[in-house]
Amino acid sequence: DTDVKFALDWKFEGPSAPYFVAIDKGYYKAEGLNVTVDTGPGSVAGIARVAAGTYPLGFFDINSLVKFRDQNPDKAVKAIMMVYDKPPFAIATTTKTGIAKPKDLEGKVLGAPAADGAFAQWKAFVKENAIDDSKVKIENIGFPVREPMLADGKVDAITGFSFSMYFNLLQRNLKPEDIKVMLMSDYGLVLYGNAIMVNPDFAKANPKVVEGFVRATLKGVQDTIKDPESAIKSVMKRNETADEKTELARLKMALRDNFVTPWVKENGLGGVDMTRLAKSIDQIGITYDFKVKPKAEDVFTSEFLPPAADRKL
Amino acid sequence: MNTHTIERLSPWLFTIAMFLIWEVICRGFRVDPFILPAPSQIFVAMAQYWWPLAKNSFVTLWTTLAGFALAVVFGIVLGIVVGWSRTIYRGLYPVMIGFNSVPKVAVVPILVIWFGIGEIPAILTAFLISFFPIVVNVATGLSTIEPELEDVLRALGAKKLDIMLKIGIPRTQPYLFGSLKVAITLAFVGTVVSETIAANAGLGFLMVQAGSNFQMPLVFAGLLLLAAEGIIMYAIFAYVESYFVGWAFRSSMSAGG
Amino acid sequence: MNTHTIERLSPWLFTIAMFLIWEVICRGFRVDPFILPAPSQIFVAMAQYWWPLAKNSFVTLWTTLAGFALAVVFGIVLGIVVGWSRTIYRGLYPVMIGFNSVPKVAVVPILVIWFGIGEIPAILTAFLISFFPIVVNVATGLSTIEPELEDVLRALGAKKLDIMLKIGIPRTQPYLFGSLKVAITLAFVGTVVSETIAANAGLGFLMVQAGSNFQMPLVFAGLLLLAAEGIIMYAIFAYVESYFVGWAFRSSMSAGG
Amino acid sequence: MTAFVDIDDVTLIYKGANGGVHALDRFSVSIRKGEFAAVVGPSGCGKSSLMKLVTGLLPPDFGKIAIEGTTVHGPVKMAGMAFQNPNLLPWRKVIDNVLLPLEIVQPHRSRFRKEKERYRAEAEALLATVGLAGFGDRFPWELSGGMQQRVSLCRALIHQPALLMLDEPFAALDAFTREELWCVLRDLWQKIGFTVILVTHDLREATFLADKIHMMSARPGRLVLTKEVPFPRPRPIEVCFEPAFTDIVHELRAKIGEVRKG
Amino acid sequence: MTAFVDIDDVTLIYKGANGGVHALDRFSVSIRKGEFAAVVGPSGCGKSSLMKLVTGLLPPDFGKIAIEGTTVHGPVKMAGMAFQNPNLLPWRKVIDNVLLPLEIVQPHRSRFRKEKERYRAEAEALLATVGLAGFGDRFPWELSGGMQQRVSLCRALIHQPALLMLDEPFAALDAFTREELWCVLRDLWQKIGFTVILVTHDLREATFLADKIHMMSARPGRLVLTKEVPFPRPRPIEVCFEPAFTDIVHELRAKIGEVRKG
Ligand SMILES: Nc1ncnc2c1ncn2[C@@H]1O[C@H](COP(=O)(O)OP(=O)(O)OP(=O)(O)O)[C@@H](O)[C@H]1O
Ligand SMILES: Nc1ncnc2c1ncn2[C@@H]1O[C@H](COP(=O)(O)OP(=O)(O)OP(=O)(O)O)[C@@H](O)[C@H]1O
Ligand SMILES: [Mg+2]
Ligand SMILES: [Mg+2]
Repeated sequence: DTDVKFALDWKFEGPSAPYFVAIDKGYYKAEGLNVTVDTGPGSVAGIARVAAGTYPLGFFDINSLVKFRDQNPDKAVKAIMMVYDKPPFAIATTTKTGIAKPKDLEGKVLGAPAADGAFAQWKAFVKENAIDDSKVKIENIGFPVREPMLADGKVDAITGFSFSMYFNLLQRNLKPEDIKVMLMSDYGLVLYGNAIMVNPDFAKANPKVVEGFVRATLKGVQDTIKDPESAIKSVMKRNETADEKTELARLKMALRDNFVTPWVKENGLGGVDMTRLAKSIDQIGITYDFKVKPKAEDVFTSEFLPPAADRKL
Repeated sequence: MNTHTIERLSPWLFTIAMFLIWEVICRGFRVDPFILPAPSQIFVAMAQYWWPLAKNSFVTLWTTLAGFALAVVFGIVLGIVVGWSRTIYRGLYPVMIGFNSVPKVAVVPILVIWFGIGEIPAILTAFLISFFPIVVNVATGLSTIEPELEDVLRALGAKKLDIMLKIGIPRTQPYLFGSLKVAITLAFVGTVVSETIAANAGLGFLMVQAGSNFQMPLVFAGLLLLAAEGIIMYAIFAYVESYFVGWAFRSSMSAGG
Repeated sequence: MNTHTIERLSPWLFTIAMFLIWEVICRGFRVDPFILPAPSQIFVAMAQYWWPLAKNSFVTLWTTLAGFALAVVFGIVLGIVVGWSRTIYRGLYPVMIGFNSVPKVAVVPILVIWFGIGEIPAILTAFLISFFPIVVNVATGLSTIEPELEDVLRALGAKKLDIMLKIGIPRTQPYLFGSLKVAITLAFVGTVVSETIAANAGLGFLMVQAGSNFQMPLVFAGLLLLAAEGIIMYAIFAYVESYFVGWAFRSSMSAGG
Repeated sequence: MTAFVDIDDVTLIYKGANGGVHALDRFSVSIRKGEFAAVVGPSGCGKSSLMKLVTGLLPPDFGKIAIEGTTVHGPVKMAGMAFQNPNLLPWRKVIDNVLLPLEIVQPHRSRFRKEKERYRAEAEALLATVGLAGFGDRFPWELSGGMQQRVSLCRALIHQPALLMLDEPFAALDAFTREELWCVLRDLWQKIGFTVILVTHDLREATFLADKIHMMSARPGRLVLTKEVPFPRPRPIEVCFEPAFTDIVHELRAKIGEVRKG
Repeated sequence: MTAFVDIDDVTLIYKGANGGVHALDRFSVSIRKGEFAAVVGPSGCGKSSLMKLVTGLLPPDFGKIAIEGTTVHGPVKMAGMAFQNPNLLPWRKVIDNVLLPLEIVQPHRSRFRKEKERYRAEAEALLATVGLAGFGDRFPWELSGGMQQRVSLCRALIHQPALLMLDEPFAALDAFTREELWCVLRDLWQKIGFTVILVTHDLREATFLADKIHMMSARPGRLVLTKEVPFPRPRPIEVCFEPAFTDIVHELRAKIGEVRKG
């Protein structure tokens, strides 16, 4: 068997179920792969690790990849399979702040970790929703204090991943009906979310391995979508301290919002619409000054995807 | 209860008092358990997750000790080198200060690229973060040797290295042990920092995972275990120290002996 | 070129040598710039972003100094208290070791909740992270007072505090300065850690922002500035130290003077 | 008249990892106010220990010590002590070492800041009387052994203590400097009238300066002899050449010789 | 016969923040191999400095020092030195302090590990000759001043150096212990035949032990007199009571008195 190290962007949580399902059900094995999955410290550091070859394959935010490619045009890391057709980037708030739509953020305080992937899209969000961002006070608050500060009313809204913030807020004894999560994708953002990425040298040297990995992962995703309840068991085996109910709910939320979008239902898993991807790169340009703007083909290739028929739900 | 008993019990009394105050503050001021859980909640989490905690504590402990051992050896050698030559002292010190002013989080990614994730970056981070206090105290000890004592050896035709080993190091031992106490705490910090970024085990790993699920009592359980490991190491040093440097704690005011 | 000139130039020579080696490694091994940018790239970034770098450096500098000043005062006082009573020594030391084994990242959220984001948590983090080495060296100095010297004061009917101030502190000065060098580097680390979590300014804030845009040369420019600030503080101490503790560096081997 | 210093049946045993050392054994001596007492005895017999007991730096294991009728518990405040080693503080200049007692002892302590200049002048003058004029601004380690010992003597004298304890204060000095300082000490004592306990190995020194000489046996130190010195005061240095003086010295010498063997 | 130690026109000036101290001025003395030389002079005249010059611990500002014909640059290896202060290492037991030279000086150094037991026995025996039997396992600070000085003497002797430098080695001892050690030293010297330079304030000590006595003036130290001591060897301690002995002592004494004033 070929050993393959696969890096996640974050810890072992509900949405990481597909890979563990693929392991536990022997899908990787069937492709002749011996896959090990590692946690990660976020997309930024993770992409660097894939680019440096520490990991041949990883699961990271494609928007970060766009920036990485812009800063390092000679490092041809590419996404090969889209997983989050819609990104989990969101703005969370509580009902008592009275914020119901993006425009309501004016005059309020927004708490955002400087390194947050969702906050990175803030300016695009502002533009799409015609918010006067001079009226929004932004505070850099780190991840550990983000939800507590919202719950304490020290900030009125926070940016982050929908399925992190929502459950963290629940944990803080907020009731589901008190929490409002606005997915940025629902408010004009055309961005994609996390995708599987590959180190270019590895891909060139082992195209079969990469193809096999994608195939098996797709089966894992399909199984997870079909049966989240049993899929979550594979996560729980690997995270002894997690709470199964929470993780299952988190997974279901991710499946609903990020995995299984209308576009995916129609076109199948794993692929992208290259025009939308190109548009999303333009949208990143709102928040970020490109040196040499990468093209859609620079960040995504479908060459390792199985035929569309195999990718249907 | 005589003074001696009070002295023997005082670490326990202080610790218990601290936990009590902590509990009272948490309850009295209704501190949000997501900010600072009360000790009682932490102990519950500890009981509930004792196995993952134990397993990961052990990983953190041994990686820290490995890094710390490196730091001790390297710190003493570098201290001697720095104490050896004024040119090296003056040249190397600023560089070391600069390096140490930089948070080691910035160094971990580099280590990860070179050594992969896991124990090695943790060991190296623990080492990199903890050698400096040792160097400083050894070098200070060497450069403040009383010339009177130095002359005793020089008059015998002793080489500089002899003087360092026979006088410099022994007389600075109390401070060397002091620096070890500082260094071991830093080593733990280094390991944990590295584990939060790049590991699949260890208390740092466990705490980020728990933190990302907002299981704050579990995070604090990890912190307490970390503290406990630091204290155990300290107890070991204190024992070794009392054996080696009793001569220095002759003062009636001595708190060390 | 005589020894004295070499000595005077050695900090510069070492620094330049370090940068050269770094540059050569980066080029020779084709180290990816997103892992470890070469100094030349860093200097380009520094020139390009000099204004935000300068602005944020200043914020970091003053918050660090504020935290450090607190740490010095508190560290010396606590060192005296710990040196004062064996009971306190034995009781407090383990608690302090435990506290210091815990990464301060874990404490910042608590500070943020209580004090809001901005400079105060940064100052407090710098303080919390840096007082311990000072306590250790002051306490060690006090408990290793030679009884012969102590007797000189006791025979005059001096109070314990007199003995501490007239003998304990002066004779431990070289080590006190040593601990300040360790403490200032930790204070910088503390400030930056706090800034990455909760601040709208400072080098820590700037570096996270740059990091999330993959601008590694800018991140490293921040790190270099941090190092530079540490070195400037060290230079100030070294100057003050040579004034205060010349008496201790009498040895022919002394590298301190 | 009651005793100023009353050492009553004192026993001192040092505890050590390698067995105790019996330093003093049922030692009793009493010293009048204003008396000049000398203590002589073989090396290691417990003279320095006795000094520490009297100033309260050490507690006796048995017996008790009283000064002016009050039992000594812990360091007494009226004493000035010159230790066997100079024990100068290396981070202080010579003059600051001499001034140290004034920074501690009342009433000087509270005046010290204000009257620093006057005190400095006093200290300089005192240094000059022991032949160290102009050395005030040096550090102790820039001085020779004998010079350090003289600084230490100045430090014991500067605050004009009621009880002066001198532990071999002239051991590192040549014969002439020594005799000069005998006279300095004699004159000071005559003028101010403090009580002195002087430990010495120099029997001529003891005989010239003291009113009474107490001789100790080898360890454990016991009192074996108290010799009253009959010469009238003030004593000129020439008294040393009188036959009666030499007789006393020889008598003491013979006695020590006996004691050491026994 | 050529000189073993040749001190040739040596000047030493200590630099200091508060002006230099002119310690030695054009000092010349030469000492034969196997000679027992004594150096006397007033306190602070530069005797200890001279010792440091000879052992190479200090470089002279002018003039030169040669041992066995080779000019001294830096510490010499054949010397054993007892400093004016005992300078014992407080972290080492007495016996380990005495053994220190054997851990440094060849050929003992390379043998030390293997023959530790033998060396220890030797050290214990040496301690016993100075009256410190049974004190080997104590720490230096558990000893009295005179006892420490004796340990320091043992440390200077243990490796049987060709050149023995003694800086007031008996200053802290009582008359009897002192005389006993005179004899110990005399016998050792007679047996082994090393060269000795002894600094002392005790003129009787110098006269009893030395072949030649060199007298120095007050600072800056100059050579003012070299006195040959005529008594034949071996000298019994009774020589001290001969009139000729007393005459020499008195002559030296008178000379010092002159020199000090001048
Ligand atoms: N701190 C100590 N711990 C243990 N034993 C000690 C201590 N100080 C002194 N002694 C022992 O007590 C005895 C008496 O010591 P002390 O210093 O009083 O002698 P001394 O009469 O002053 O001798 P010297 O004339 O040599 O100075 C010695 O045998 C010594 O070993
Ligand atoms: N390290 C030093 N720095 C500056 N001056 C010094 C130093 N050591 C000695 N001196 C000065 O040199 C002179 C001679 O000192 P030295 O110690 O040689 O005298 P000595 O003859 O041994 O006196 P004593 O009999 O008092 O020991 C003294 O005046 C002293 O002040
Ligand atoms: Mg004594
Ligand atoms: Mg001398």
